[in-house]
Amino acid sequence: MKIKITFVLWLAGCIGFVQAEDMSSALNAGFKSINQVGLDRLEQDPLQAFCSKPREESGDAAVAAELRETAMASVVLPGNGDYLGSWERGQQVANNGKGLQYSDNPEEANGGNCYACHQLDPAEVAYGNLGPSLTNYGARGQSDVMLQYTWTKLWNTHAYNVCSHMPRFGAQGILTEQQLKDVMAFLFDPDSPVNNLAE
Amino acid sequence: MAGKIRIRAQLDGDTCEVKALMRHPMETGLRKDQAGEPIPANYIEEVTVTHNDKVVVHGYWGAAVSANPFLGVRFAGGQAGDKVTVSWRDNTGETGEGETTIR
Amino acid sequence: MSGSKIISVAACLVAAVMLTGPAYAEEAGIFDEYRAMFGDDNPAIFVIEEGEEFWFASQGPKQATLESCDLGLGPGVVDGAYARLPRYFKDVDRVMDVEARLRFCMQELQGRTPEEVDDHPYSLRGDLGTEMEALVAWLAEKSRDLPIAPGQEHDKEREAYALGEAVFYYRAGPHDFSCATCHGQEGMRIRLQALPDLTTHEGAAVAYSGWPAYRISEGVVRTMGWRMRDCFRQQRFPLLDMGSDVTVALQTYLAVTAAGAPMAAPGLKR
Amino acid sequence: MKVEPVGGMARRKFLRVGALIATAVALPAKLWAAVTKPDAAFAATDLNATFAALGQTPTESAGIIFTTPDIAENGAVVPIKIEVDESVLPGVSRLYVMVEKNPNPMAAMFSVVEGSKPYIETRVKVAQTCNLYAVAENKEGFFMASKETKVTLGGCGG
Repeated sequence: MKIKITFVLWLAGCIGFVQAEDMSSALNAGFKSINQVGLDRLEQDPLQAFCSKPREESGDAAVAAELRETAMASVVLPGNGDYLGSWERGQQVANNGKGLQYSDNPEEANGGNCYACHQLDPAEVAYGNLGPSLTNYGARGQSDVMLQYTWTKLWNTHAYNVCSHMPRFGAQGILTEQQLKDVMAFLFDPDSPVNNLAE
Repeated sequence: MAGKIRIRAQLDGDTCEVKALMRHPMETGLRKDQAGEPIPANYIEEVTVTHNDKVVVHGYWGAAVSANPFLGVRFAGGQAGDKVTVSWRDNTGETGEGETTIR
Repeated sequence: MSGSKIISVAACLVAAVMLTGPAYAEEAGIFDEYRAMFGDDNPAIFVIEEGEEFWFASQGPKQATLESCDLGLGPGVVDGAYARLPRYFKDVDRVMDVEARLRFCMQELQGRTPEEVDDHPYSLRGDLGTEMEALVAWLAEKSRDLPIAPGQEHDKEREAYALGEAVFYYRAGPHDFSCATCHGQEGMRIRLQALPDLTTHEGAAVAYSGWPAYRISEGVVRTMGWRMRDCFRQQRFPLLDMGSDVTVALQTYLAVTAAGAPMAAPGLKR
Repeated sequence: MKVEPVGGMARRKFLRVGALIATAVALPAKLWAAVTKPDAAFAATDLNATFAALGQTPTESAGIIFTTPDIAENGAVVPIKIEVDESVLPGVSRLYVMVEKNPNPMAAMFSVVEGSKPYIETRVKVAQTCNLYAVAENKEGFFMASKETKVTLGGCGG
């Protein structure tokens, strides 16, 4: 699906417009499909289109609310109500930055690359800061409400923050349900190094 | 552009400081290219630094020395204008040599 | 090593290879000690020389050199040309960056096919470098210390800026990433890698002035065009085409934001 | 599925590994005959085997001043510097660099001819966080200094 959007850009005292059609044709001419990655990746869904404005511009509040609702409705909770898998496997998912790049083998499991943006195990020094620190996440509570909230953030973070930078790990099929459970365990399990403050 | 070496040789009191940068891939033989084919081992195995044609430091290297290798050595007795050379031979038999004068 | 010695060593290097300034000019922090140990020794010096050799090498069906290539300051003028790119070129009626222009000159002057020129512009694993990387390194060296001054007078140059900014914020793909996801805020990093905020002059200046750069993790010189291609790979986009309007537009957006800052390439990067 | 190289399957035609390196000068097959390469030490796959191949496990010495970064931005290139305090450790004729967890720990060996300083600066590959060793040899035997260098995961992880 293609969304008609207009970018309003100020430049040197005059207004430049990049029409959606111009944008689309420039992108389609500027990229080549390669391996498993086709030009369909360049098409935006309504949420991506809404969240592609320069940062000083905010979008329409009613549209934002609608997109949040759509995001919330997309969330699929684990069938058996069991949120927690293996923290050891979750740790691997958090460390793995591969998946869905044209340089990746599509037969291998995708990673979550959590460390790119978040601090988790306090012993790992190579963590990014685009997202908040999640060290000692388990201490935030282990209630069903907390589990469901965290699952929702992982599945489709836009349910809470419409233009969050975080990928929609569930909604976009980046991680499997089992991988999400494993990441949940990495966050919540008292034995997980995320919750090990001895360091 | 073959087997190039950049050499600087400078006096610091009675010590000559030699710094050399060599153009070489230093392939371990353990890597694969993007098509999955192994990239053959290709690394400098032997390096010699000479001062006026006399060996001052000699090295044997494995593939763990980094690509485009850097080597810094020091020796005594050099004079401004003296000749300093650095030469290498890799595991495939290729060689490279560079020369400079002490500043 | 004493300070005066560092200066004299550097002066010696300037004379020898015209390479000035600290080779490793990036954000400070946890890797300061590591970076300081590199001193002034940047293997890019080999690549710069190779680029010069390529410029004067007769190649292609016409067995011609690139000596009469017009990079915007007139045929054959290389001094300062890189810092003035991207810019509008009347002969093709479009804005070009350095790679787009070199690709054009290789075809026009040397008679080489687009297939050959585009075959493998950036090093693959196991390569020591490519012709494109070497030429770009040499041309950047010829603009060292000169202010970044891309064209913004022609309508097409301004359109390129506007397109570049729009692409910069364009979120797409399975991960919903845009350039701005990582490069739109100050003080951010991925793992331990500092991310310049490319929406500010300071951030754009650091980023734009330092490419092309010798990348120690790969042992080759990488260009700004490659940097953008590899960012898009990690954004989960398809393959960014070298010299395409999107690449040129993004480089224009970045160069205009960085305008006035001195070029400091080829640098040394992770 | 086989992942294709970026830029197509066409074989690299320029500056390929080895292609750049033409034989510019005719040098003898060996550059220096005075010391033979300790092949067994270079082929050893762990540190103890490397020491064994050299004939002795080195003893710690404060006479070796070994500089490596505490944390490296990239394991492909880790700068190292070995200096020897000759008042503590005189007559050093050989220096060795070892990286504990590399497939072959021995990275380099240097013979220092009399009149040269027991001083080496170079850059080595470090496969993972581990100890690096600087070993010095004189008539008394083998001595060492070690230091850990942490190798971090870089960039976007992909």
